Amino acid sequence: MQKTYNSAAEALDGVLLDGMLIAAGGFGLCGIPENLIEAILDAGTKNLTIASNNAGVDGFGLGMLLDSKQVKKMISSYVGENDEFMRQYLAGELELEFTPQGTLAERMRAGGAGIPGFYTKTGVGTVIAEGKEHKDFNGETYILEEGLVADLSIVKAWKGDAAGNLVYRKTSRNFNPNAATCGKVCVAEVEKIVPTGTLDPDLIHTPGIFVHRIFEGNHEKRIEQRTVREG
Amino acid sequence: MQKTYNSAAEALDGVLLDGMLIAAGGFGLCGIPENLIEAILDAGTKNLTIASNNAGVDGFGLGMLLDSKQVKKMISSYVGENDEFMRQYLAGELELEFTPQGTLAERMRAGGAGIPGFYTKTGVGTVIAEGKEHKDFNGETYILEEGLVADLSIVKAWKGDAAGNLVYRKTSRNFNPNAATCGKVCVAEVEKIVPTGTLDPDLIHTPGIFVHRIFEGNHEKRIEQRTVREG
Amino acid sequence: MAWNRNQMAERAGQELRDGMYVNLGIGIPTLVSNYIPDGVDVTLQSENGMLGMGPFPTEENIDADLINAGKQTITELNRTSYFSSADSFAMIRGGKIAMAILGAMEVAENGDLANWMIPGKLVKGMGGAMDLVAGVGRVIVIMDHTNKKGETKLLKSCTLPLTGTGVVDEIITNLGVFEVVEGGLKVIEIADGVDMDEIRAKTEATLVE
Amino acid sequence: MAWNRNQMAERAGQELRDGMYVNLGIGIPTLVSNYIPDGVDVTLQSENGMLGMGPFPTEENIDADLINAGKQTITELNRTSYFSSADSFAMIRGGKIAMAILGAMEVAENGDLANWMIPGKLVKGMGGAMDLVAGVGRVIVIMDHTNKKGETKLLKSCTLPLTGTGVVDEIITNLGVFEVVEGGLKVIEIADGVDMDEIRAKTEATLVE
Repeated sequence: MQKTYNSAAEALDGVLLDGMLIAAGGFGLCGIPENLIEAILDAGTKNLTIASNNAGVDGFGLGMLLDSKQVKKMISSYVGENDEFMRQYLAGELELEFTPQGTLAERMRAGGAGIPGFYTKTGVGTVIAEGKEHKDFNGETYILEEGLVADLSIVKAWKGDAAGNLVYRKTSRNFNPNAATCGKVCVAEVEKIVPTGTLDPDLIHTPGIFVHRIFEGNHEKRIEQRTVREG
Repeated sequence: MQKTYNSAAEALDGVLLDGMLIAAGGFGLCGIPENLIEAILDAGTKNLTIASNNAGVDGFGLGMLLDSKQVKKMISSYVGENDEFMRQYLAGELELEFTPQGTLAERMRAGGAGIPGFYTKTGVGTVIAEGKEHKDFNGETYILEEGLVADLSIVKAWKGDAAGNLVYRKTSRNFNPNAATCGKVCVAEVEKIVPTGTLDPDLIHTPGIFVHRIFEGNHEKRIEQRTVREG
Repeated sequence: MAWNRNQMAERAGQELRDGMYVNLGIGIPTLVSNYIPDGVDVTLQSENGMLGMGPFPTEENIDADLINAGKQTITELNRTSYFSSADSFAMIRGGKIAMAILGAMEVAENGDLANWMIPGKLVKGMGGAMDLVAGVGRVIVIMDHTNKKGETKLLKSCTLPLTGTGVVDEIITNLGVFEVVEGGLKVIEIADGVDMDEIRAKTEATLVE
Repeated sequence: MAWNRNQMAERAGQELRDGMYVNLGIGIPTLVSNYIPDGVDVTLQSENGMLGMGPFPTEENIDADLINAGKQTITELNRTSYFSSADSFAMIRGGKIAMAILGAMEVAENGDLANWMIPGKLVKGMGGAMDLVAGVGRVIVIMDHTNKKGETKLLKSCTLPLTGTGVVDEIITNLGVFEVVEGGLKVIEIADGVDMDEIRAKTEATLVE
C-alpha cells in the first residue's frame, strides 16, 4: 500500500475530473492546501464546485482558481476577502451556496460519517432555512441540513506519515480534519513527512484510513492580517 | 474559576439527583470512571437512567450500581458480561434501551453538539427501527435517531489540568470524549492532574470548556480478558 | 458626547462573569478583551478552532498558523486548546459558550438580528454568526445607535436579511444599554451626556419602561 | 471432514486485499489475523477506537488501557492511531472500512443477518454489529453450517431478530463458500471431503448455479 507521492501533480494524477465536487480545508489563508490548489490550476480542470469556508484572496489560494474561471460554484460561509469573487458573483458568472460556517463544518463531518442529514437551529427564520425541512424537537424548531460527500478532498497538515496519519498545527487545523473525511478520495499535503511510528498514536488528528495520497509540499503560508502589539 | 476537587465525593457534591440521566464513558471495564461510580454508590442516588455502552461486570464498574438497585434503566449496546443485569432485566426489574454502539456514540456527540436528531442507516429493517421516523436520501432509507443530553456526564481520562483539559490513553479513550460533551454538568476523574500549560494545546482531546469539575482518582483498571501470546 | 468605541467596549466588559467562555466578534467586540474586569477570568473562544485566545503577538512572535476568526495574528495562553471547525461549532451549537458579543447592522425590538448581508451590494457571507446567535447562551450586540446616514439601527423590524430571529439579549450602543424584553427594548443605562429625548428621537423600536 | 475453525479462518484470509482496512468480529473471525497472505498489508480496525491492531501481548506487555472490541488485551503497531467511539463509528458508518468479517446465528438467502439476540433467552446486545453491517463495504460471515442441534443456519428467511437486512455478501462455513446473489446463494467453493449432496441436505436457503 503506497500512499506517498513526490508532488502535488503526481498525487492528483488520475483523480481530477471536470465538474467534480471538491472539499477543501483551510480558514482564510491559514492551513490551505496551497500546493494542491496550484496543481489544479496547472491541470486546468473545469466547472468545479468547491466546498471551502472561504474563497481565498485575489491571486492566492482558491482565488487563483476563480481568476482562471475554473470554478462554477462555491459552497462557503464567507467570501468577503476576494474582489474577483464578488465581481463574478454579481455578474452571474459564479454560483454561490452560502452555508453558515458551523453548518458547513458539520455537513463535511456528517458526509464523512455516513450521516445523510442532521437537524440544526442555525439559520432558522433566515434565508438559509428557505426550502429546507423544518422539524420540532422539545418545542424548538430546527432545520434539516444534508451531509456533504465530495468527489475529492484536498487538505493541508503539518506532519504526516506514509500510512496517511496526519497532525495539524494550531489554528491551521480548522476545516482540514472534517474535509479529509468527506472525500471519496482524499489527498493531503504536509510540511514534513515523518517516518511511520514517530507520531504518537494517541495524538494523531486524522487517522490514515481517511487519507489516500500524501506528499511533502512547499508552503508560503501567507498572512492575511498581520496584527501586532508593542514588543 | 476553580475546577479541581479533592475526591469523587467532593466533585459530585450537589449534582446528584434521584431520577437523573447520567452519561458514562468507558468500554467494557476499560476507561470507566471507577471512582465516580463508587461515589454514586456511596451517595445512594436512586432511579438512575445510565447511558453507557456496557453495564460493567458483576460487582465492578456500573455492575455495582445494578447490585444496589440504584439503576432504573440502561441505554447500552452490549450488556453480556453481567449476570445480575440479565437477572433483573428478565425479571422486569430493569428497563433497557438497546442502542447500537455507533448510534449511542453519535447520540452523545450530537447531544453535546446541539444536534437534536440525525439520520443513520444503522438498524434499518431491525427492531431498532421500530417506531422511528424513516426517510430516504439518494434512494436509500435511513432512520432518525435523537441526540442524547444527560443531566450529568462522568468520564475518566489519563491526564488533565485545572482548566479541565483532558488527554486520554490508548483505547481507554472510547466513549469518554463523547460522553463528556453531552452532560449539562461533566465531572472528570484523571490518573494525574498536571500543571496548566504542560499539555500541548495541539494534543488535547477534550477542551476544558466541556469539563466542570475534575479530580485525581485511584484506578484499579481491572482487565476483563487477559489474553497473551508466547513471549 | 455619548460613548466612543472604547467606552462601549468597556461597558460590554462589565457583562463578563468569572469563569465564562466568550466569543468576541470582529470590530468593536474585539476591543472588549482590553476591558475584562480585574478578578474576572474569561476564556475567549475563536470559532476557527481555538479556546483560550491570547493578545496580538509581538513582531517576532507572529505565526502564520495562529490566527483568530478575523484572520488576525494572535497568541496562545497556557490553557489553550486547538480543535477542528466541526468540534468548534459543536461547542457553539451545543450551548457551551456562555456569551457572544458581536456587531450588527440592524436589531429589531423582538431581538431579531441582521448583520451579514446587504442584498445586491455587500455579499460577504454570514461566516459563523448564524451559528453563534443560534447556539450561544447570551447574545450582546455592540453597535452605533445610528448608521452613517443618521438613521436608527434599533428598529421595529429588520429590513435586511436576518442572521437570527429573537436572538439578541442586550444592545450596547454609543447612547446606552438596552435589554430586549417582552414588548420591546428596555433602557437600562444611558451614556454620559445623553438623555432619554435623544434616545427616543434616534430609536424606532418600542421603548418600554 | 469439512473445514475446521482454522481452515475457515484461512479461507477468509484469501478475501483480504493489499491496503484494505478490515474489522474482525469476535470468535473465528479473530483467527483470520493469523492467516493474512504474504505480501498483503491489511490494517485492522477495532471499533472501540483503534486503527492498526497488533497481536496479543506477551505477559509483561499487558496494558489495561489497550483492549480490542472483544475486551481482550492486545498491542499496537507503528502505524496505530486511537480515537473516540464517535470517530470510530464515523469511519465505519462512513464506508471507510472495506470489509467486516463476523460470526452469525442465521443468514438468509437475501443476505439478511441475525447474530445478536435470542428473544427471552440470550440478551447480550448488538454491540457494534448493526453499525458494521450497515456501513462496511463488504460483509463476510464465518460460521458453522449448522447449529448444535444439526439444523441449518443458511435459511430462506431468518427467524431471529435481524442485525441488518440484505447486508451479507459472502458466507464461509465448514462446508464451503457461498456468495449472496440474485435469487439465493451461489456455491463458489466446496470444502475438502464435502459434496453438493451434503450441502443441499444441510441448506434451507435456495442454492443457485
